[in-house]
Amino acid sequence: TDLEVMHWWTSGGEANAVSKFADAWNATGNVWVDGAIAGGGDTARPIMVSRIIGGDPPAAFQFNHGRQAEELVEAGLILDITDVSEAEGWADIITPSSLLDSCTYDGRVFCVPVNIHSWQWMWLSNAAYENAGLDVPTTWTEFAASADALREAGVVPLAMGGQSWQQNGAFGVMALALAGQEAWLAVNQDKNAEVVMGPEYTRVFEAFGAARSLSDGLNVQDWNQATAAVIDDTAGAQIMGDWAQGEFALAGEVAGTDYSCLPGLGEVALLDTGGDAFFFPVTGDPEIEAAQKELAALLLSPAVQVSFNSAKGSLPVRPDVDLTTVNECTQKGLDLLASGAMVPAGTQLLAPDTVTQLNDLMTEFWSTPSMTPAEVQQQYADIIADAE
Amino acid sequence: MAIADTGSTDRQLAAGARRPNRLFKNLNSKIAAIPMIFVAMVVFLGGTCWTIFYSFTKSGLLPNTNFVGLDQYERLWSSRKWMVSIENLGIYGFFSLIGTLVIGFTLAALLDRKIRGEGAFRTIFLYPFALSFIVTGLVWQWILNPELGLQNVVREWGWTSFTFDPLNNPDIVMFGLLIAGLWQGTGLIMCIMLAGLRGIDEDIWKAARVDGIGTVKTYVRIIIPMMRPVFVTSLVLIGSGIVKLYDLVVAQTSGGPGISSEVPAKYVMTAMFGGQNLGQGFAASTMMLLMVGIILIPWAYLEFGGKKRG
Amino acid sequence: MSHSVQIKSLDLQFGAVKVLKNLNLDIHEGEFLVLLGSSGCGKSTLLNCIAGLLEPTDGQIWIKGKNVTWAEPSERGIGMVFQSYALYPQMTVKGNLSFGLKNAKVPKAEIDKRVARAAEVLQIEALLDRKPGALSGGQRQRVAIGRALVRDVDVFLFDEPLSNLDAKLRADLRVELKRLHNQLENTMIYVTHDQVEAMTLADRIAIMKGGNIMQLGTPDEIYNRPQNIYVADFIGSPSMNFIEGQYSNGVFSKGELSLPMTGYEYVAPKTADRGATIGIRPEHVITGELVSGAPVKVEVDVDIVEPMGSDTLVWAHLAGKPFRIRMDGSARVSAKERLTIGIDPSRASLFDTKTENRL
Amino acid sequence: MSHSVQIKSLDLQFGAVKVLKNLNLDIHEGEFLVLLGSSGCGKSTLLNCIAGLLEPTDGQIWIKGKNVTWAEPSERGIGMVFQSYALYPQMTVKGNLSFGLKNAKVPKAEIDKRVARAAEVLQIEALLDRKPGALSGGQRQRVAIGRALVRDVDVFLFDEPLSNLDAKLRADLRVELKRLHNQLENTMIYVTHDQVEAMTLADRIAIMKGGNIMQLGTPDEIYNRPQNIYVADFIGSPSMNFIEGQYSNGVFSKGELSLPMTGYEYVAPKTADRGATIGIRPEHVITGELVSGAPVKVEVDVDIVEPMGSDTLVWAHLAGKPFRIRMDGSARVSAKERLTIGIDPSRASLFDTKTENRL
Amino acid sequence: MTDAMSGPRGAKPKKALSRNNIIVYGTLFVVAIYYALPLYVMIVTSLKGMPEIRMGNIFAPPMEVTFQPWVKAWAEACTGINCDGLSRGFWNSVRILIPSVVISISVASVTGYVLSMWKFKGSEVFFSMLMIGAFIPYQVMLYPIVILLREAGLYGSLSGLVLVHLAFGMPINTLLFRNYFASIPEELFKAARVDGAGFWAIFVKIVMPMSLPIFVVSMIIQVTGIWNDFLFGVTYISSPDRYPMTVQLNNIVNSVQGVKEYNVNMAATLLTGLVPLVIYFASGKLFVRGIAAGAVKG
Ligand SMILES: Nc1ncnc2c1ncn2[C@@H]1O[C@H](COP(=O)(O)OP(=O)(O)OP(=O)(O)O)[C@@H](O)[C@H]1O
Ligand SMILES: Nc1ncnc2c1ncn2[C@@H]1O[C@H](COP(=O)(O)OP(=O)(O)OP(=O)(O)O)[C@@H](O)[C@H]1O
Ligand SMILES: [Mg+2]
Ligand SMILES: [Mg+2]
Repeated sequence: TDLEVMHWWTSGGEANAVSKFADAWNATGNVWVDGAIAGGGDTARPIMVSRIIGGDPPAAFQFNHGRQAEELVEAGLILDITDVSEAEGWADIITPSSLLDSCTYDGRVFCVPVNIHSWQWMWLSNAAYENAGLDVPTTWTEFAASADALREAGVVPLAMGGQSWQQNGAFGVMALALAGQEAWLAVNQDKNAEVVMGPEYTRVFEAFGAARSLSDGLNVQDWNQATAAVIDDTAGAQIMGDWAQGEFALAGEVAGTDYSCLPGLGEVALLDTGGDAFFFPVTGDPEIEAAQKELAALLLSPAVQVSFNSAKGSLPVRPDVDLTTVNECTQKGLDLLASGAMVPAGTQLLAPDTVTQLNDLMTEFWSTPSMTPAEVQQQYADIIADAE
Repeated sequence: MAIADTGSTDRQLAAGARRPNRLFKNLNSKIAAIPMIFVAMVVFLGGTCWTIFYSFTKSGLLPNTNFVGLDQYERLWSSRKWMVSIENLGIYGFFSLIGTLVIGFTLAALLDRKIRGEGAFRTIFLYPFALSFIVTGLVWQWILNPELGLQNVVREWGWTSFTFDPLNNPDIVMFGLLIAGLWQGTGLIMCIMLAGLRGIDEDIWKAARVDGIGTVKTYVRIIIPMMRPVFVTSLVLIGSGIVKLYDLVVAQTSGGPGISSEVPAKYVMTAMFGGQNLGQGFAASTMMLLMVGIILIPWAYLEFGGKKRG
Repeated sequence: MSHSVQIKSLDLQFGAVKVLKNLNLDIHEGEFLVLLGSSGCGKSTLLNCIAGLLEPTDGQIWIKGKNVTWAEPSERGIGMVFQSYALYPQMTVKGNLSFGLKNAKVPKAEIDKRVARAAEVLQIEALLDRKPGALSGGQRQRVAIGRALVRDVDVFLFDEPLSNLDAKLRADLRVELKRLHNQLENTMIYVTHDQVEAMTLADRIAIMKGGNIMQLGTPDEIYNRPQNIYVADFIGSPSMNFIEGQYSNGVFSKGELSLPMTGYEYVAPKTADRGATIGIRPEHVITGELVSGAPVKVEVDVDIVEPMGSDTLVWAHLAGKPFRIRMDGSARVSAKERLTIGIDPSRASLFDTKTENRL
Repeated sequence: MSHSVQIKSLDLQFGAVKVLKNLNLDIHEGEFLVLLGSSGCGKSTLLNCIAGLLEPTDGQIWIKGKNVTWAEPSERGIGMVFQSYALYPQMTVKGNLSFGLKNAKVPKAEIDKRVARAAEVLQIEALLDRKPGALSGGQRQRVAIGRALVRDVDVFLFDEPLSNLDAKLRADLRVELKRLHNQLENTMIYVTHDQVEAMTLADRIAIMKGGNIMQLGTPDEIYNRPQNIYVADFIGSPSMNFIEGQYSNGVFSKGELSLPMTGYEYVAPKTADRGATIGIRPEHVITGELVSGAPVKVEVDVDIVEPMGSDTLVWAHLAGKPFRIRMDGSARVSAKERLTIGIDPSRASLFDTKTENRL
Repeated sequence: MTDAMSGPRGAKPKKALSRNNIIVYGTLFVVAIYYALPLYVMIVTSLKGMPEIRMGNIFAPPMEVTFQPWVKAWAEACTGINCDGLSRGFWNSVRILIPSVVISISVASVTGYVLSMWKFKGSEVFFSMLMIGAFIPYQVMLYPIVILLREAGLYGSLSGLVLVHLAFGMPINTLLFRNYFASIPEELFKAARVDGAGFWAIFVKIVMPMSLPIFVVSMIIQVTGIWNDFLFGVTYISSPDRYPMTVQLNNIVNSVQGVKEYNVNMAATLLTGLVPLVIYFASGKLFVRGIAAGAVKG
């Protein structure tokens, strides 16, 4: 059966990863019709939603799981795949279980989490530090201390893309790393605005304010252009999720020798476990429905999980697969997962509306040198107070 | 004398004695107007009402009827981004309106001076209109890129302190957009102005020369006031373009740096599809419509209402 | 004589403006009727009503004995020629002529025959394949007439068909139209505001003013026996001289001027004394050698002399009012001179000053 | 009489087209000169050259004794009135009048004085605050004249200032222009293709054809003694009757027709025998009771009779050619009739058929 | 007379480059450079290899001309896992363009015809609403139209898309047609009615043949708008193998795969813009004429 799958994975590493799904699906005698829309979720989402409410949905589509699809599920537009989940025993194999939880609404399963992505990484260029005669930092504190020296060597210490989600994402990483798990959960999970104003977060905002000046001199928009700056050693480091590794891999760089990675900024070794999930709209066509369920199962099959996640640079959602060829960084991630050092991802905790507001706030702060950390802290607190 | 041999037979004159039903009078034209009526009533009016209606709800990813009164508007007007968007639209709108009119008119006036190669110049000025905003934004983003574009080239020529980097400077980023926007839009206005100039009685020019009035002064004091209808058409075109400003921003700056080049249409899009908060997007759209209305209604009153009395 | 077009108490309003007011008009079979009036008096409106291009507010229109008030223009048996000719620019002359017939689904052979015949009548055979853009004004006008001709209509309607042309061509085409009417013998209704056209072409003239007909009569009647001051003033160029005064006992008087109206034909057999206005046409003023034989002699002061080649127009004063006199082109008069003129009361017109109607 | 405007061997080409060809013209101080000619003969072009709006290809233009060939229009001391008036629509009448002065930095008090004076002369005081859109055609024309008037110029140039108006208004404004000229005594150069205007207004008329002046003379000379067939044909409405024939020994003959030219003033004292064309104006044909006294009597066949109110135009045949006769409006003639007319050779014009020049 | 003819005569001698001319042509040339520059940059960049681009000067002509970027843009550039460049979208765009342009022009012209020659009570009211609609941002209408189309059962089909283009092209096109038709003499219309032509016959046989310029203008505006449209095409056409060329362009331009391949982006951009550009360059004078009649009057 032909199944059309919509997603916004169009960068080099991402596209490579999608093709693993496609190949696997095609190998079952079905046809993967690729509906890629470039430009990120904001471009692709209205198109997907239009098609769903327009009554002509794709067979499957990518969303960040968590709360983005809540309403579609409530409106009965998404196929219930609890039967597949039960048949395949997802409840047992999916780790961490919070991933399946975010696909579960009122006890029914509506989506397939396909990978684990964690924001909590900093990527550093070994060559940039070597050329400047410095040691590669192992914590954020070290990194901040060495920044001036790096700057003198003509290297931009911190690479940061111009899009708001990158800046807000980086802030989230710093918050978890510098304020600690407890404060972070109080803010993101319990929406406790007082904590935002508290001393732990004050430190985070100050550090973020300091980081702002570290990125002067590099004007790029896209995250992978920022990554490219780290790859070609014109920038020292980037705070970016593990998907950045796909770019390093594509450029032929080797973890540990060409670049280093610091989960949790080397401060608090915790990973948030966000990720991508596929949803299957209700079509009313039994044949398609069967195929949708078949695809759902396929996406989680061990072989597909391995090939997909190695290409994407993300972690598989099942621990029972053998990633033979993992590099140093991936191994660090796997170890952390195995040790249970995890928190849910921000997208699972905050409504998209709140995320958008935070994105706007953080990007404004990032590009407005006159805005002080104290101001942004107050506004951050306001948004958290309003969040639901 | 008869031109026809076969007498003009009976011409169904009986029908002529009865007054036909009002409703069926002009029936064809009423049928032909159905698309217009449909678009006006259902799409534009209906869509607008729909949008306004749902702006009072707490619609998220999907429209729902969970009414929250004016909450969405309160939130809207307390949002920094919205204020920045409005301000940006104001700046862009003002300069784009003035710029387009001035450049369009100046070019038209220059072309109207019986110059050689008018066709070539006209084509050059007009072609950008054929390109989409995506393309326009991309090209100008690139030309204004400090590492690759204009700034870099000028520095290579030896002026090493030359700085022209509007897209990364929040203070002047709107002007970076303006450069591209004007590039794309002035050609059409120039064409309209040119047509308007061609329509002006040549005797007016002669009269002005006999009166000893200089060329520039003749344009400013006599010709421009005479081209009122042309300016009205241009204003409608430019104005509707300004309100809809979106693609160019997305392609050229994505609203950055920071939120310094956000515009209302983009706010709407982000709220609706990024934030999955349709209600907020609808509230923002309603405000946009309201602003258009505030500008448009007095104008329409002057244009159409005034005429009937005059 | 049978009726061709009958207009019965026709009313027409545009919004609140009444343009035609209870208008009645009977046009005879084969008659050449000219509607004459100043701009905006409703001539075109009336013509458009007859053609069916405007719908009357009230009243009826009958053509050839049938009530066509609500009929389509093409069903009324009328043809219309417009001021700008309104030829279809993208069609050849032939296309223009045959368009109406094609619409009426006349067979092809018949169309060709009729077009050929009309082209012959109008002498435009050689032009059939040209487009209107390549025709001169006169040729265009003939094509426009041809368009009505092929359709074999009962009534021709003309809306100022000559006013776009220059003086010379206008004179030529006027003659040609007259010839055509003699030949076709159709009813023709012709709108103009040029009195020369009206006088030369018409069997009868209807003078319109503000949506009403002021006088309907032959050119001779209109010129020599205008029914009211409006018509008297409107017809004739230079226009009639009017002097307001007093009528009593067969004598018109104003100040020193006293004119016994001997030979004047009164409309009512006996006319009572009243305020009256006398009208004298500049060309009816007797000058030169003939003055000696004139019934009444008067002296006037000459103000300006306008030599016009064939004639000389003299602006003078009589009874304190400007007074125009048309003299022969060879007459030698100069400004400031005192001139003796003769007046023939039988060629003058006398009006009641209040009602403005002819006495 | 001193020269006001002198044109010396003026040439003007548009691209390859010669529009004015070695044109010479002397205009006297205070003269009212009319340039008359058919459309496209170069009248406007010549006027624009004088105004400085077109640059001649060769030759000179002198105004008031100064060579202004290269001067700017505003420096020539000329004022111009255009066919479309070219009033500035967004300014009031006052603004229109004062705009040129303001531009020349004339002091405010002086401007007001001049505007007031011009408004008085033209009787437009009440209109000063209106915009041109709210004026009638005649009022607009006065404002256009006023624009030249305030600038206190030596020479007024008019380019068909009346041709957009209707007949009645045209007649009134003609008189007014004449009055204005008498009052101001400026030089006026006036372009028209309407001969009635030319005849009534001009001190002298220059008849143009194809960029040349065909005849320059007073209206009387132009009308009565046209220098060539072109002028003879051009002037007069209905136009002159021409009969081509033979001249020998003081007698013009064509077929049976034989006209001894007694009383005719030859241009050259003695005129040799040659092919000749005789021209007789329709209004110079003697009819009615006066025929008996005519020098030559001829019989013609009447074709069509056009009654025009004041006159009657009769279309007849003479020597096989159409022959127009203008008769009195009261004359009673009917088609197909045979009519005896008289011809006065002293009022006819005789031309050499080959050179087309007057004999 | 000889001495009288001394002094200035004939045409004023003109300096070949008078001050005025320098200003006029100077301004025009400078402005023309501003307008032409982006096109120039697009073309030269699309002919360069990536190494040369990285070296810097975007205005320098290519040292080594390569058509590889064009080939890649047309046939090889990847979006997701499809690596067939723009070629896939081209014919889709054509397939979307033709019916949309034809139908929206037909409808707009007929509407303009009604508004100028067959006015009826209320027609102007609808027209005013249409004109106000011109100011509504498209984004606002996205969902209401989805719902409308769904209710009409047209969602995802070509006819649905045509309807959307029809609606959004209607205000400006109707305005142009209405103004143009208003300049056709009323007498022509009357003559045709006397000749027995009805509503449609007058339109097809009299009005249309006289209105070539405005049809050209409208066509250009519609072709440009519809060809360049991304949002509607991708939102209301529901199958990826029917996505228009602009979607592919967006994908190529926005799919950053490592370093931005500017040359491929430029080639893709040029390829996408080719259709409207060609139409523009070809129509030249007619466009101005049509604009003259359609925009200035009224
Ligand atoms: N469509 C209309 N709406 C309103 N008033 C109109 C309309 N058409 C004509 N009128 C008015 O009706 C009156 C008569 O107009 P009409 O065209 O019949 O005059 P006319 O005698 O033909 O004048 P003209 O000699 O200038 O052609 C005029 O006052 C005019 O303003
Ligand atoms: N700018 C121009 N370029 C080329 N030829 C021109 C130009 N202006 C006028 N002509 C030609 O010069 C000739 C004279 O034109 P001009 O306008 O002087 O005629 P006119 O006597 O004023 O005619 P009208 O009575 O129609 O105004 C015409 O044949 C015209 O075609
Ligand atoms: Mg009329
Ligand atoms: Mg002229």
